[in-house]
This record gives sequence, structure tokens and C-alpha cells, in this order.
Amino acid sequence: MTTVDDRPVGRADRVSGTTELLRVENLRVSFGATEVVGGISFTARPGQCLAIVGESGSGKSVTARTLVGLTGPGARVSADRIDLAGADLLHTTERAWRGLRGRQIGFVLQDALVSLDQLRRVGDEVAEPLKLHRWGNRAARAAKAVELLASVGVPEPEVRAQQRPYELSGGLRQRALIASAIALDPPLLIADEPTTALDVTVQAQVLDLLAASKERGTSIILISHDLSVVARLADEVAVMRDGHIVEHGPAGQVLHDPRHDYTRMLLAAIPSEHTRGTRLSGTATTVQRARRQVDRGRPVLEARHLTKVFRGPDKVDRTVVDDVSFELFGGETLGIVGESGSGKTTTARIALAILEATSGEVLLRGEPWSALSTDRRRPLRKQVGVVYQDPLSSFDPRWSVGRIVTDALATGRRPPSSKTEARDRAVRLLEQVGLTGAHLASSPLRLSGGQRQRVAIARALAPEPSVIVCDEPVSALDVSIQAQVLDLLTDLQDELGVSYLFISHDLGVIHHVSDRILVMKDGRVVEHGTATEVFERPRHPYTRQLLTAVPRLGSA
Amino acid sequence: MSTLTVTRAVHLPKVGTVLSLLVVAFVVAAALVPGLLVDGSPTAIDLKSTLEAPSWAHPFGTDDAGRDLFTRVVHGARESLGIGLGATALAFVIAIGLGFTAALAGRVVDAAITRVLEVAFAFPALLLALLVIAVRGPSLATSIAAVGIGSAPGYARMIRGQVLAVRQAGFIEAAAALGHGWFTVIRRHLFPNAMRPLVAVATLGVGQSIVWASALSFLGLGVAPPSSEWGALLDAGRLHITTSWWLEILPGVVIVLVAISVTSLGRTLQNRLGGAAR
Amino acid sequence: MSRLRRIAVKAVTSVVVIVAAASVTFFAQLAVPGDRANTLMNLQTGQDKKWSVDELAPLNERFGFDDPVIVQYLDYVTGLFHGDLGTSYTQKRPVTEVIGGQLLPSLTLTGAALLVAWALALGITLLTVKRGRFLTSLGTTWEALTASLPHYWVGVVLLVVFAVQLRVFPIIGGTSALGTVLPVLTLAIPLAGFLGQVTRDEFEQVLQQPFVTTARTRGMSDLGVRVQHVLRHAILPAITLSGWALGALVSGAVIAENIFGRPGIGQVLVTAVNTRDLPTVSGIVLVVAAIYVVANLLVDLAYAIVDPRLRAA
Amino acid sequence: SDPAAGGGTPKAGGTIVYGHVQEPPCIFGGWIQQAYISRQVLDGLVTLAEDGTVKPWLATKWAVSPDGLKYTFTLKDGVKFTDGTPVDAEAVAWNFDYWENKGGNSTAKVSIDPYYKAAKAIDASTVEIEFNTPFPPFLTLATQGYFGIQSPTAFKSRTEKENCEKPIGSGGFTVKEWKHGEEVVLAKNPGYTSWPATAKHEGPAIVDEVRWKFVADGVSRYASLSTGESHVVYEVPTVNWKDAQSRYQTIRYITPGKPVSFYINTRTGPFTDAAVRKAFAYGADRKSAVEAGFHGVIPYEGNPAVSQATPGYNAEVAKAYAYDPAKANQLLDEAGWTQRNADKVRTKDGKPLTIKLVYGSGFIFTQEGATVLQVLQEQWKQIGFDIKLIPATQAELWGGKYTDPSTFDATPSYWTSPAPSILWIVWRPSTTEKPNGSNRSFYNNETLSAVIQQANSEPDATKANDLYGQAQKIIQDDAAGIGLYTQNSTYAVAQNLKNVWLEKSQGEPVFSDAYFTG
Ligand SMILES: Nc1ncnc2c1ncn2[C@@H]1O[C@H](COP(=O)(O)OP(=O)(O)OP(=O)(O)O)[C@@H](O)[C@H]1O
Ligand SMILES: Nc1ncnc2c1ncn2[C@@H]1O[C@H](COP(=O)(O)OP(=O)(O)OP(=O)(O)O)[C@@H](O)[C@H]1O
Ligand SMILES: [Mg+2]
Ligand SMILES: [Mg+2]
Repeated sequence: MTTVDDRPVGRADRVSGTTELLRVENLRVSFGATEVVGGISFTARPGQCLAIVGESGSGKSVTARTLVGLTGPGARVSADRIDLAGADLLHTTERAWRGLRGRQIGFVLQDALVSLDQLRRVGDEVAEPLKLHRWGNRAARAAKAVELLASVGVPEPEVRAQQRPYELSGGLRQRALIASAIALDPPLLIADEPTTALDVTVQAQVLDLLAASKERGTSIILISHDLSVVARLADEVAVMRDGHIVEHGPAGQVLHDPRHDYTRMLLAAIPSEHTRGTRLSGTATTVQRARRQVDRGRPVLEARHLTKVFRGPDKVDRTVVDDVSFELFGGETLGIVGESGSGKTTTARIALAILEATSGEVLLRGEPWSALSTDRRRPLRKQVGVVYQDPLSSFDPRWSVGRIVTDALATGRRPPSSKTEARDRAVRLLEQVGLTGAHLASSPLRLSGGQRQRVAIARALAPEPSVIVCDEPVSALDVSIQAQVLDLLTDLQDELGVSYLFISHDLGVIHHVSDRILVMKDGRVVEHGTATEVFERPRHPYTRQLLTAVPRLGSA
Repeated sequence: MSTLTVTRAVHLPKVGTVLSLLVVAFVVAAALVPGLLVDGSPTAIDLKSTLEAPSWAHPFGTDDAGRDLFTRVVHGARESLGIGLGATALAFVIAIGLGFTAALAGRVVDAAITRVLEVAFAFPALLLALLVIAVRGPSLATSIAAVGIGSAPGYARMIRGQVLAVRQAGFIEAAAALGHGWFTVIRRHLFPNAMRPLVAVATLGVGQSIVWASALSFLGLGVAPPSSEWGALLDAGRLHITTSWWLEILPGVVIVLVAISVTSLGRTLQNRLGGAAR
Repeated sequence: MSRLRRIAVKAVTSVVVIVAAASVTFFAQLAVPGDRANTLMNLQTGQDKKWSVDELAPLNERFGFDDPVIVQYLDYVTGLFHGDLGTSYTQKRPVTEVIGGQLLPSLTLTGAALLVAWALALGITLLTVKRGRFLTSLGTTWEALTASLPHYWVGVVLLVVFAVQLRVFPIIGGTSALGTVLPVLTLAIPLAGFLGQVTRDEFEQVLQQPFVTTARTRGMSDLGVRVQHVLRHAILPAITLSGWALGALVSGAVIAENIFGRPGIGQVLVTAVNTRDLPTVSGIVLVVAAIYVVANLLVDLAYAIVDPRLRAA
Repeated sequence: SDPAAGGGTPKAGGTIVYGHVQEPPCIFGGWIQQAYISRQVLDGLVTLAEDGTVKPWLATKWAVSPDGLKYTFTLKDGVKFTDGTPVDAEAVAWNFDYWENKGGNSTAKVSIDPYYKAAKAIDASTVEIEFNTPFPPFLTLATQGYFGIQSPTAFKSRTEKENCEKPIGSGGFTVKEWKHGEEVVLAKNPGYTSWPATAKHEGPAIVDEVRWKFVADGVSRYASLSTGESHVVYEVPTVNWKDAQSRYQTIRYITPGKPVSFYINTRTGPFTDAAVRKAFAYGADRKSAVEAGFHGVIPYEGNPAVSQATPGYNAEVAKAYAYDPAKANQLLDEAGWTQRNADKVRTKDGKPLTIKLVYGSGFIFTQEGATVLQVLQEQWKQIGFDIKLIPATQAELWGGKYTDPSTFDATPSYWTSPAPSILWIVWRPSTTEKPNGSNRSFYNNETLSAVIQQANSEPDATKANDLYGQAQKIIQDDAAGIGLYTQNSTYAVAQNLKNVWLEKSQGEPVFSDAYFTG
């Protein structure tokens, strides 16, 4: 049995870039018969950041968890070598692991928003590693927790320490989680998708925080599916795919001069200002498409001074949408961008006439739409389709793909007259979105994320609408799948001339797809203009702030 | 979305599920065609062989009228199971009515029904049973009514919660956005999805109803003799426990076995279907 | 201010619930066929015949059975608001007194049963959730088994084994501490199985929560995780159920009281329904409803202590 | 007499724990459950000896006027109620007035009802009870617990509740405390002077206390004896009787009065035909059924009118209708119930021979009794009766659900009484002017009525019993009732407790002579 020295490695040892803190050789992890990590090797050095990137399911989190001995029940782990500061981690007892976790290795879990115990005070959560490793007395730990919260940039740390996680915003929670991970100043910090759930501005702050930690000599392993996030922090990047590292090298080289096709594909799939009017998926080469026609006549959908006030459980009124107006023309894409909670979804639901506005109205082709009675509106619904962020929850879990699509066909402009016709048209729709008739019988539960979103799009198209409201249609998808779906949407627009009201918090995506853009903040439209105007000559300070916060590959 | 969580760990070992299935199959067979399992009459008396301990001839022994207890247990399955199913069905009919109305008919109605349910909860179930029996007299139908009405409020509250949850689901909004009428949405999406997790709850309810009904019999308020409804057997066996143990213990074991089997099947089902409704 | 208002609203609705429960009982009993005076007369004589109008006249006169129903009801409700639950037809005592004497034993029994059930359920959950195949199936099997046990059967078996055969506990111990053990177990064992199942479900789910993994990544031991993090979350559904369980225990108590010859309102209830002692039945329902309401307030309180999220809402 | 008549070395003091079954709503009243306890607290005027003769108690002697209409009782000197009020003629007269005219005890009232006229104090120690018609059974009836004498002072000065919970008498015990739902604690009356002539010792009770516990569950009740938690238990489950006989002192008391027998509805339904009633009587082996159900402990009673413990019992009558299925079938065939339906039930004009048999479940009929009914049901089925057993709850039965002739065809019940005059209570014709709700066979037979009335007023006991015998024969011959078994009380007494005895008229246990042995 190897004994592991559980004193943190001294500051002096942390000479940036030279010594190895962690060495992993030929790590393999399998669950039952399936191997999810297939022999990977990497090293981590003090004061350096190793980024592991890759698509969902590529084995990033499993790798990370293995490094703290928490791979999961039923996992089989083997490696030629896993050393941490010279100590062998491969043959470590559970007891010894406990000494290492939190002290030698700080770990920031992927699901930041639910990684703190909701029932305990934030301060206690932050101080827990201190307590577990017998650091100081109660009072000292409490003081230290406040200090840690302050150090990760949490405002009013004394107050926050007394609050519970649900009383904190996502960004604050993420920071508290990081504070807890670095409480004992471990030499190695593993951060698994630390920014995924955050708004861009908050994301930037968290990345800065990690960068500061790196400056102090901590070795960071950063895990992300988002290459642009990684670009900001990483010294070295390892690209994972199906449990293998397909490319590994200095950040600048991997991000700007990728060797492997897969890495290239990933990079090409990132939507941004450069990708406007190009395809993101398929081939690595960019193909210029024919520009579609925008009909600037009468707007297809027009919102006039929409305001929505919600009364909260505390009986306080909140104006969630505040005097929002817009026009959407035929064949056009209007992007709405803004932080979480800025009122985007609410606006979309009002536009769909699913939610009644407190004041203001929505016109469809110049005719009343939101003002109609439910019964009068029902026949017009076929003109407005919708694609949601979470396709799965928008499908009745008991229904097959075929039923979902034929049901939508039946509500459309040309309801199918027979079963065979319905079937044929459903198959055609599926083919249009890149699926096949074979998917008719499947349950959406068994489809991949991208396939599900395609079904959702097929359903939206079935009634042959002139407008489709897309509420974060790609936010839940991997970058490569996101690319396919965005391409599909633009292709369909070119082909059918539908208009999109496209909502996203991702500026890259918005920039990529939109003709015109609305920027929302706190329910208000703060900026409004063509994509070029908004991105290149932002007038409102908030827009500028957003734009600077966006992680870019170029910054690496 | 709770209705969409699909996978949950299955608790009972597989063996348990298989055994449960066997027990349930046996009982269902007993209820449908008791003649298949035993050939005598459950009421055939034989005053020459009273109170005989279990033996090959009488696997569960005989009672003080010389009736074969095993035959009686097998023949009692129909009524016991009937009570379990009947009471659960009745409870669900009432509960669906109340639950859906409360969840869908607006704030005022919801508040009213919620209050009614609260009163119903505050009402001891036993008293309800006693009152029903006082009104109708003890019988099979009364037992079903008493147990059914007694368990309805619990289900009603669950259904209400379930409907409210499913109502929030994306697919409900999606269906409305497609232009379907409210009634269609209820019929095609809301109802089936709200009720789906309750299939398991209903299964659990059957087991509990059997136990409950037998408690009524135990208080002497059950089905009229010479029925061999299991609770009635227990009631009859009670005085014998120190002298002829089998008369009390064996029917009890049968009730427990059936209840545990139905319950564990219900839980397995619940785990399969996902999302327990509370 | 709004907090005060909320408490006031809660108090008013509670009173409404309680009075409504008693009123429903009042009318339900009037709906029971058969004549109250006739029942009383038979009760006084131990007969089961039909008495003549003349013979029943004094009783009808005395208890006002001939008055219009609405007058009887208003009399009753007016009494309620003066703290007067009426006088038992049969026992000739105020209902408050009839119930008062029996309330404590019943509360002791149900309260203790609830506590014991909790202790059993928590102990077994902590020891057996996800502790390897053997322990886990032992735990689940035990819970499934006990949750399916009929109260009365448990009672009879406990009585025969522990009181009659082993003589560890008294058979007719009444309200003595030792005599309370078996009745409490009779009620607690099935309830423990039930609470255990609920807690186990939740426990398993919580064990898979990211914050549990987070705690482990800080170096916390398995037991530490279970006790300091998971348990608190896992008991929430069981807390919610406890309010309901207390109501159910009242019904179960009748059976335990019956078997162990223990005083309690359950016994009084059965007798009162049988003898059509309307004020007593309504009174008991009123008291049980009040207990239920109070229990649920306590449950809310306990829930808020364990889960501060509710306090915020 | 000798205080140690029961044997062993007596020990003074101690507490007897007695396990009873049902808890009455009040201690004094007209239900037998009340008589059981009030017997401990209240003394009667007279008591019944083993041989059936009436013996002195509070009354030292009495005389009957030649016309049989006046009874003059001379009271024992110096007896005081436990509240200090003297037990004098005024008090006794007040009690009679209370029972008969103030609704004080409906059972006492119904026993002597049409005959009683008035009671009055002649002087302090002489009381006179006057009757409308001669009624010799009066003395015997007055030995029942319902005729316990209470202190009028206490009664008038206290609340209804106090009178209900703690009646004041001159008996061997006083009610110390009633823990409702659990027990009544009886304390020895140290100043007791008025023991009956039948007492086994003279003087106050030997034990200090009797804890009269209510233990509804038979298993618990009987088992509590074996653990020493109780010393006497009532209603030993018949399955345990043999065991009890081998381990304890046992007492079995056959209750006089109407045994547990079926009232047969002679007004509507199939039983309006006497032949069908007789077929019903022949059609089941009632004797074997009773033996099976009660495990041989409780005797079969073939006489539907009075039990074998009742004076004037006609043993010949009891032998009628011995099990004879052939005879039963023949009777039914003759009566026109010749067809059988798919369930082998006899039919006549297409109507099945269905009998609604209503019985009080749980309180009149225990599980053991229910077994008897099920055995009978099975046997009746063999000869083509379709018997519907209808268990009735106490609430239903007492509420009068099954009083209308349309609601039942047969219903079993009993009525304890030390005198055959019970026949009058039960079989008195029911007329619109004078309805008799107790005549649940709806059997109005003028001859029977005349014979019973004659018997009730016949001063010569032999002649009276002869007439009562005739009445029993009429009932039996017409199958207006069908006998089943005797109502019994069984007791088991711990070996170290002696001299627990049952008074004769109703089988109430007497604890004032009992003592523990060392
Ligand atoms: N405990 C487990 N049991 C079985 N399979 C598992 C387990 N944990 C992970 N896997 C599987 O291992 C593979 C890799 O999972 P992992 O969580 O490492 O992916 P990831 O790269 O972190 O993806 P994401 O970006 O979605 O977080 C997946 O196919 C996953 O289903
Ligand atoms: N039904 C509702 N009742 C009360 N408040 C609501 C309701 N729906 C939304 N809100 C509130 O309105 C605000 C705006 O919500 P909305 O969903 O429109 O934001 P969003 O911009 O779509 O955010 P995200 O990017 O997180 O989806 C939020 O603060 C939300 O809590
Ligand atoms: Mg991951
Ligand atoms: Mg949104």
C-alpha cells in the first residue's frame, strides 16, 4: 500500500510549467462491457491549465471523477500510472482518498446549480472541506468561509454565507462552489464545465476567477464542451472523442491550427460573426449560400408595445416584459438576445398568443391575433409554429414520432385526407429535416438530442406556417449538433421562406442567424438594429458589455 | 419535468418480482376459477373432523365446523380481491372527478375542493367506514364503499397535484400552440399523462384496500357469513390463536403475501413508469 | 403584517375545517336509518325491539329528537362556539368529559407509535440503503413486508408471542408504560415500513444528487454524507406523510385498543356509533379533526425547519 | 356461616381483578351489563337461593295478602345506604316509583308492568307493594339486579352523571372510581350489614377492592388469568374451556328465561305456513351444530320458550323436532315447495324458499354463535332452504332496522329472566292498542295468551308451572319459535381465590364473600 502524504504541496514546489503535478498514463474506464475512456494520457503542471474538450458523452466527466476516485459504482478503472505529486493514486484506499479530496485536489462539479446542499448555509458548505480536514475551530472556519467567498468575488460575503444556495443566483452559486473547492488551497483544481449554465457576463467573471487561481500557482484541469470558453484560460488543450484523446497540444496550436479533422469540425461549427451566411456543419470548408429574399412589405408578425406584469407569490408585481415592439417580415429572422430572465421566453409566448399580454397587442399579417378569442384564433394557429429549447418536454412522452408529426399535419393548412397520405407526408417532412421514415415508430425518448430537435422542427413545419418562433432551439445541443440544426433552419428558410423569431442567449448563434436583432435587458428592448449594426456599432452600454464578455477563440 | 424522468433504480430484487407475480397469478386464478385449485365446497361442513391441524388432506387445517381452511381461503379470493379492486376503482372514480375539477376549474372551485378534501382528511377513515356501515349494514358492497370512499381523498389530492404538474408540461403548451382545443388537449395529453404514474399507485391501493377491508371484517363489520373473505376468516380465527393457531395465522399470512406481492409489483411498475406521485 | 395575516387565515380555515368535519358528522348521523330514541331505549334495556311512540316520547322530549333538524343543528353549533360539545345520550356526561378522559391514552398511543415508527424507519434506512445487495434487499423486503401487515394481525401475534407466551409484557396493561409497548408496536411496525419505503426512495434519489458527490469530493466519508447531507433531504416526504399518518393511526388505534383492552377515543367512537350517541360521535370527530389540523401545522413547522426553502416562499 | 367455607386459609384484604367484557354506559340500569356491576353496589329486597326459593335480603320477611294483590315487606333494622340515609320503607317505595313511573329502569318495569299498581310505606320498616292482578312471579322477579335499591337522598341531591357513575346503595362495595374504557374500581363497604340470606359469610367484604376491568378481546381476557394479571374472568372462550377446567376453578351458569332461540316471522313470508316452520325445525341438526360451534361447552336447548334453568321448564317440549331431514323434506313437499331451481333451492310458484336470517353480530352472536348459524345454514341448504345470513350491527338492531315483519324471516335472540312469566313479555299478543315489540314472531295466539295470563296469576306453583308448560307446548307445537342453545355465563377463577359465587337469578358474580388464600 502506498501512503500518500496529505499535506498540500508547498507553494515553493509550484513552479509554473516545469514540474509535473499529475501524470496520467493510459487511463481506461469501463462500465460493464462498455469502455467509456479508452486509454488516455495527460499531465498537469502547477500554474498551468489543461483543458479537456469534447462533445457530450465523450468521457470528460468520467475522467475527471476518476482523478478523485469517484468514478462511480460499477466502474472499472485501469491505468499504467496515475501519480499526484509523486504519490500513486492507482492503489489508494478509500480512507486515503478522503485525505486527498479537498486537500490535494479541489473539484468543481459539472452541475453547479445543484452541487451545493440546498438545505445548508452557503458558509457551511464552503467551510465543509475545512471541517473535514480538521482545519481550525468553528469560528475560524466561519471567518475563513467569508474570506473565501470574498476572494472569489462574492459581494457581501458575510450575508451570503448566512444564506442558502437557492437564495443565490447561478453565478454566485458557481463562485461559492469554487470557493469551497479552493478552501484548502489544493495544488490541483479540477473544474468540470464550470460556466455552462451561466450568462456570458457571469461566465467571464468565473473564468477570470480561475485565471487568478492559476496565477497563484494552482494547476487547473478545465473541462468543457465549449472551445471558446477554453480558449480564454487553457495553456494546453486535449480534445476528447469517444473516450480517446484525438488531439493534444498547446492551446494556440490546437485552436488555431488544428491537426485532427474532428477538432477542425468542432471549430468550424462554432457560430459567430464570421460564420454568417455560411454552413456550420457537414464539410469543413465553408460554402456560400444563395441569399434568401426578405419581403419588406407588410410584417408577418408585429408586436406593439407588449407589456407583461406578473404577480409573484409575495403579491408584488413584476414587469417582466416592458413595452416591447417589433416587426417580423416574410423570410426574415429576427433575433432576440439577452440574459437569463430578461423576458425573452415571455415575449415569445405572448407572440404565440399562448400568454396574454398585460397590454399591447400582436398582429398576424396585419390582422388581430392576440386580441382574438381562443376559438377565433384556433384556425389561424397553423400559421405560427414553435420550436422549444427542450424538445423532449414538448413531446407527449407516450407518443411516437409518427403520431406527433401526423397530429401536427392534421392541424395544418392542408390536413391529410387519408392515413396513407398522412404517413407519406410525415415521411417527407422527416426527410426534409434529415430523418427517415424509419423514425416514425420511434419514441422521442430514444432519440438523440439533435434528432429530437429535428422532430420538433418537423412538427413546427407540418402545418406549413409562415412564422416559426424558436425559443432557444439549440441551447441544449452540442456544438456540432447545434451546427447541423442551425444549418437546417436556414436551409428551410431559404427553401420555404418562413420567418423566424429566434431567441437565444448565445450571441454567436444570434449573430450567425439573424437579419435583425433585439437586445433585451430586464424586459426592455435596449438595442434594436440589423445584425451588423448591433454587433459592430453597439450603442447601448449593456450591449457593449455583452459583446466584450463573449468568449472568443481569438483571445487565446 | 417529473413526468419525464424515465429511469429509476428498481428496488426489489428480480426474484421478488417473480415471486410476486406467482402469488398474484395464483390469487387471480383462485378468484376466477377456484374450482381449478380446490375441488371441495368452501362451506362443506364435516363435524367429525373439526379443528384439525394442517395435514396433507387439509393443507391449512380445518375450522370448528370441519370446513377445509385452504378451500375457504381459495374461495375467499374472489371477494377479497373484489373488494381490493372495487374499492380502488371507486376511490379512483371519485378522485378523478374531484382531482381534475379542482385542478382545471379555476381558483374558486379549486379552493373549495381543496377545503373539502382537507375536511375529508381530518375525518377518521374508520369513522367513515362505521358510518357507511351504520347506514347500509355490513355487506360486500358496503365494505367496498367504505374503503373506497375512505381512500378517495388521498388519491384526489395526488391527481390534482399530478394534473397541475402535467399542465405545466411543454407538450401541453405545444399542443395548444398547434391549435388543438382545450378539451382535446385534456383528453389526449393531460388525462393520460396525469394518470400514468397513478397506475402504480392504484396497484398499491389494491393491496392496501384488501388489508383495510379485512380490518373491517376483523371489527365484525365485514362481509356476511358464510363468506370466506379473508378478513372474515381472521375474525373467525382470532379466538383460536392460542389453541388452533392455523385459523388465525394462515389467513393472515395469505393477506400479507398478497398485499406484499401486489405492493411490490406496484412499486416495480412505479419504477418502470417513473415518477411517483405524492 | 402579511405573515400575521397568513397565520390568521390559517387559523380561521382550521376552525372552519374542524367545525365542518363535526357538522358533516352531525348530518351523516341523522342520515343513519333507525330511531335514536329507539336505540337509546334498547340500550337501556338490552333489548332489540321497536318501542311504541308513547314509550319513546319522554326520550324524544328530553333530547329534542322531535325538533326540526335545523334547530338541532343550530343548537349544536351554538354550543360548539361556547365550548360545549353537548351531553352524551348514553353516559349522561358532557361529551368534553367523555372524550377528555380518553384523549390522553389515545394521544400517547398514536404519538408514541409515530415516534417509534420514525426511529425504526430511519434506522433501517440509514443502515440498509445502497449497502450492497444483501443488506439492501434485506431492508426493502423488511419494509415491503411490514408495510403490508394488517394492524390487527400484528397486534394479535404480538400479544400471543410477547404477552401470553413469553410474558415479557402485560396482557391487560391498560395505560401503564409497560402495557403501552405492544399497542405502540402494533401501530408502529406497519407505519415504519411505510415511512421507510418513502424515505428509502428519496434517500436513493438524493444519494445520486450532485451535491452529494460534491461533499465526497471534499473528502467526506460515506456515513458522513448519509447523515449530514442525505438524511435531511430524505426525510422530507416522510414528514409530509406524518400528518396524514397521524390521522390513519387514530383508526388503527381502535384496533390496538380493542385487542389490548386499552382505553381511548377509538373504543368510545365505535361504541358511540353503535349506540347512535350523536353528540359523542360528533365530538370525537371534532377532536380528531383538531388533532389532525394541529398535527399538520406541526408538520408544516417541522418541514420549514428541515427545509428552509419553504420559509422563503 | 363459616368464612372459610371455600377452603384454604383465608387472607384478609387484597384486590380482586375481574375481567369482564362489555362496558355499560351507566352502572345502574336495565341492561344486564349494568345489573352485573350494580349487584355489587346495590342490595335488593329479596334474593334467590340455589333451590329456586326466594330468600330474605333487605327484607327480613314478607306476607302476601289472601287476594294475592298486596305484598308487605318488613325491612332489616338499622341498614344504611353508604351516604348515611337509612334504608327504610320510604326509600324502597321511592325506588319502586322511580322504576315504574319515572323511567328509572325499564327492564324492572317491563317485568312486572301490567300487574304493578303502587308501592307505599306503611311505617319506617314496612313497605307494601300493590298489584292490579295477582302476580306470584313477582317475588322471583324482584331478585334480579334491576331491583337494586338506591339512596333517594343521594339520587335527588346529585347530578345525573353522578347517579350514573356512582349509584349509592347499601351493598358490599361502593364505586370508588370509574376509569372509562378501562375499569371500574369497587371499594369495600366497611359498614356493610345487609348481606343476603344466601351469603357465604357474614360481615363486610373480605377483600379491599375489586377492579372490574373491561377486556373485550377473549384471547386477552382468558390469557390474563394465566399471567396472574386477573383473578376472575367472565366469558371464557369455549375453545379454552377444557384448559380452564384443568387449571382454574370454573363456573358455568345457564341463564333462566328465554334461551337463544329463533323468533319465526309468522306474519309474512314462507313461515306463515306452519308446515314450513316445522320443516325448518326438523331440517337441521341443531344439537350437533351447537356442540361444534361451542366446542361442547354450551348445552343445546330444544325448547324455544324457556331455558332448562327456568322454573316450570317443560322438558318434553324440548325434545320435539329432533333432526329429521326426511320429515323436513316431506313437510316441504306437502306444503307445495316441490320444485328446485338451479341452486337446488326449493321453489313454489317460481319463488325461491329464501329465508332472511337476521342476527346481532358481535354482541348477541359471538364468533362461536356465528359458526353455529353457518353450520345450520349448510344443513338447511341440503333440504332446499336458501338461508341468507344477515349480520346486523348493534346500531341497526337497536335502531329498529329489523323490526318490521318485511325485514326478516327468522331472528335469534335471548332474554334472561328468573321466572317463566317471561313468556308473557315475549308472547303477549301485539295489538294496535297495545303493541308488543318483543313478540318478534308476530305470533298472536289467544289461547296461548290466556294460558300465560292464567299461569301468571296462579298462586299455586305446581299448577302455575303446569300452565307454563302448556304454553311452551303451544309455542313449540306451532313452531312459532325454534330452540337453539341456552344463554350461558362462564367464569374461570384463579385457584387462590375462594368463595366467588354467582347469584341465582341472573348469574352475576358476587365478590363480597370472596377471599384469597395465603
Ligand atoms: N455511472 C455510470 N454508469 C454507466 N455509464 C456511465 C456512468 N457515468 C458515465 N457513463 C457513460 O460514460 C460516457 C461518458 O460520460 P461523461 O459523463 O464522462 O461524458 P462527458 O464527456 O462529461 O459529457 P457531457 O459533456 O455531457 O458532460 C457516457 O456515455 C455516459 O453514458
Ligand atoms: N408564469 C410566470 N409567473 C411569474 N413570473 C414569471 C412567469 N413566467 C416568467 N416569469 C418571470 O419572468 C421573468 C422573465 O422570464 P423569461 O422566461 O421570459 O426569461 P428568459 O429571458 O426567457 O430567460 P432564460 O434565458 O432563463 O430562459 C423571470 O424573472 C421569470 O421568473
Ligand atoms: Mg460531463
Ligand atoms: Mg427562456
